[in-house]
Amino acid sequence: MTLHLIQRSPFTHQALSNCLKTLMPEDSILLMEDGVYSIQHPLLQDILTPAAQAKPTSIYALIDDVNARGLEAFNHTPILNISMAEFVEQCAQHKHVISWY
Amino acid sequence: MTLHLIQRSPFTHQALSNCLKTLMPEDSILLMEDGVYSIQHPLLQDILTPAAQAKPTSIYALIDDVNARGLEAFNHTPILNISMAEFVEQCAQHKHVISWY
Amino acid sequence: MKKKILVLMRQAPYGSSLARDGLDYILTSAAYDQDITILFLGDGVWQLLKQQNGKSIYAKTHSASLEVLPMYDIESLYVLSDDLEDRQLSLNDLIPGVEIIEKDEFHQIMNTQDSVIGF
Amino acid sequence: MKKKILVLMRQAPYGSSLARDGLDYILTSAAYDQDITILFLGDGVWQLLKQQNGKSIYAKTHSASLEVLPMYDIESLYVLSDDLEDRQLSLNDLIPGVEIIEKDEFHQIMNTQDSVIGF
Amino acid sequence: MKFSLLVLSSPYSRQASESALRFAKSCIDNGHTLYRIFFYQDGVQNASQLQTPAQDELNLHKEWQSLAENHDLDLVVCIAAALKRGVLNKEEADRYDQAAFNTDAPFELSGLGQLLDAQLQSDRLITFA
Amino acid sequence: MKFSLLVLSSPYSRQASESALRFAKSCIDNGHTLYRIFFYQDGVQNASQLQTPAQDELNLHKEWQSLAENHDLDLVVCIAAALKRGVLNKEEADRYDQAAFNTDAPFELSGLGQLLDAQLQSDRLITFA
Repeated sequence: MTLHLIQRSPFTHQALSNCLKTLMPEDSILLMEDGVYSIQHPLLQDILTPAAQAKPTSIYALIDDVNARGLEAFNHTPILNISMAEFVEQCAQHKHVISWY
Repeated sequence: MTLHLIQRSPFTHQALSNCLKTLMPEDSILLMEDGVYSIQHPLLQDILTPAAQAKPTSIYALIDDVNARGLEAFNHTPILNISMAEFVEQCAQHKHVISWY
Repeated sequence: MKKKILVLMRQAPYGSSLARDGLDYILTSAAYDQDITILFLGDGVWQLLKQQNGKSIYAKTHSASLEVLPMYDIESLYVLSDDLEDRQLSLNDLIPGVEIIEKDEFHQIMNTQDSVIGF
Repeated sequence: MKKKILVLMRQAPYGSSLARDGLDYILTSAAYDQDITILFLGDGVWQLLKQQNGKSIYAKTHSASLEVLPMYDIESLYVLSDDLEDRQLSLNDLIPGVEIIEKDEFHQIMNTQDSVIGF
Repeated sequence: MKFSLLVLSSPYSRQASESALRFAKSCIDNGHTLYRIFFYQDGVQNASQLQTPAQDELNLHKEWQSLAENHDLDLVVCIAAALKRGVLNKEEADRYDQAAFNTDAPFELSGLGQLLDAQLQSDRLITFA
Repeated sequence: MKFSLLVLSSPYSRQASESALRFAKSCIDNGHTLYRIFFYQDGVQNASQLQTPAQDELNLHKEWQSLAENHDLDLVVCIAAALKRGVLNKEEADRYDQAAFNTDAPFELSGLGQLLDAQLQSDRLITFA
């Protein structure tokens, strides 16, 4: 229902942590700007384990931000690299969009 | 030898956490701006226990920032509330001053 | 057009202007007769602390500014119990009119909103 | 006047300009013939990651900018092993010329500095 | 679909303004409508026409300006946030007796009601901070 | 003792500029020397004379200006950081063909060498971010 935009590094800011505290089952997460460093953070990795939830949260990463930072080789399924156009579409497909910074 | 200025809330930023990772035995910590919220954070409280270290780290809080935020009643020994003039003196008395933000 | 708007207030006051900026948005929206609910989330709960006094740091006292909210018919002020506990706070430490909720109650609130904005 | 200066580089590149601003300070100080040591601390270690390419986000590639450091005789680039471990990184993931140190080695470095500045 | 954007950070200091610009271009390229771009807090600095970046750097003011002119965009700057931060158009500079101004059309100074309006009139409001 | 200050955040958005101002006043009151105040990153916005805050708000530009004039302070703004963010004096506005300028003495635009010099000449450099 809600698309959460993570705009800060989880190693420096609590943006991801605060987002996860209120995450609802149908929500999705999009990593952008320094938020893409989340792919190396245990908080995000924990919610990716199949046991973590019945319906897994969809997690996207903005590919331009991933590539700029040299994280291409680190990203892995089920985190989906998406383009800016797909980011726009994801915003359109979710009822609410919340930025975390 | 070093005075560490904590300028961010430890509930939002890793400024305090990063500072503590490199803290040396003779160092002091000064809480200022949103850093004064550290007095309610376990990371700071942990280093205040007598068992935590042989020579306890001196911890100061800028009283104007404490009072502005309504934290007067929360502050407790051994955290010492100090004035701006005493802040200046502490900077003078430490060889290095590092800001964490 | 009256909509149900949830405002997430996530910043501590004074250190950054965002707490004040969020409040200005809220007061404007209330003046235009919107149905506002506020969740003070994370460090946003510090905005609600009693005994604030911004004078010593050249600032307006934020908690005093929040006291006008009932005059704008904004009476839905929430905090999550986890956020209070993390900060070793209780309801007594906060200005009056705030309600503590759990995560599932937050989800019920979210589901009824037309729009959400975060500061 | 030549001094031993330790620069703490603590910010990830691209999201904020501070990584770039810190580097500009370093290059200026080196041009004035100061003895510079750099510790990439916390999210600062991301500055050292290989394979960066800022083009897609209108930015200069930060790791490429760091490659000029040896030309300025800056060869003391350090990271703390804990910071790498926290980010699941190894020395192979970083550009060449970086040395991993432990906390006590950092303390030895600190003790020899005339001045410390952090970005 | 109708989008509005809220920009909160100053250009050249954080990536947010550039992300918002790229998002705006992508909205247009993909056939969506941009109802308004609202600049608030440090985001108001996007409107300064005195920005003088190096040759090889993006000029955010010029980018917004040309995007607005090519696609008839509504760029609104929060007037209270702008005034205190020194972002003024001619009208405000005259009103407050300032010797110069540093913003002009297509950027328009207006109140927070324009942010609320954008939220009410658009399907989505996306924040870049 | 000789102090210098480094200010990195924009006024009205973060508390850093006000903290630096209060620290500077306290230095002077307590008989210390302020060698230089250096404005970098978003801190360069402290130098904008177009700041027009509300009546009951502090005007940071005016505060720095009057402190500098009363105590002969050296206020230096990083020129590269200032230009891209739209903080220009008359000389730079002319050089880059900009229609207006928004800073003037006692603020001086200069290079990062002035930050290094402050660090070398002072006993302490204190950063406000």
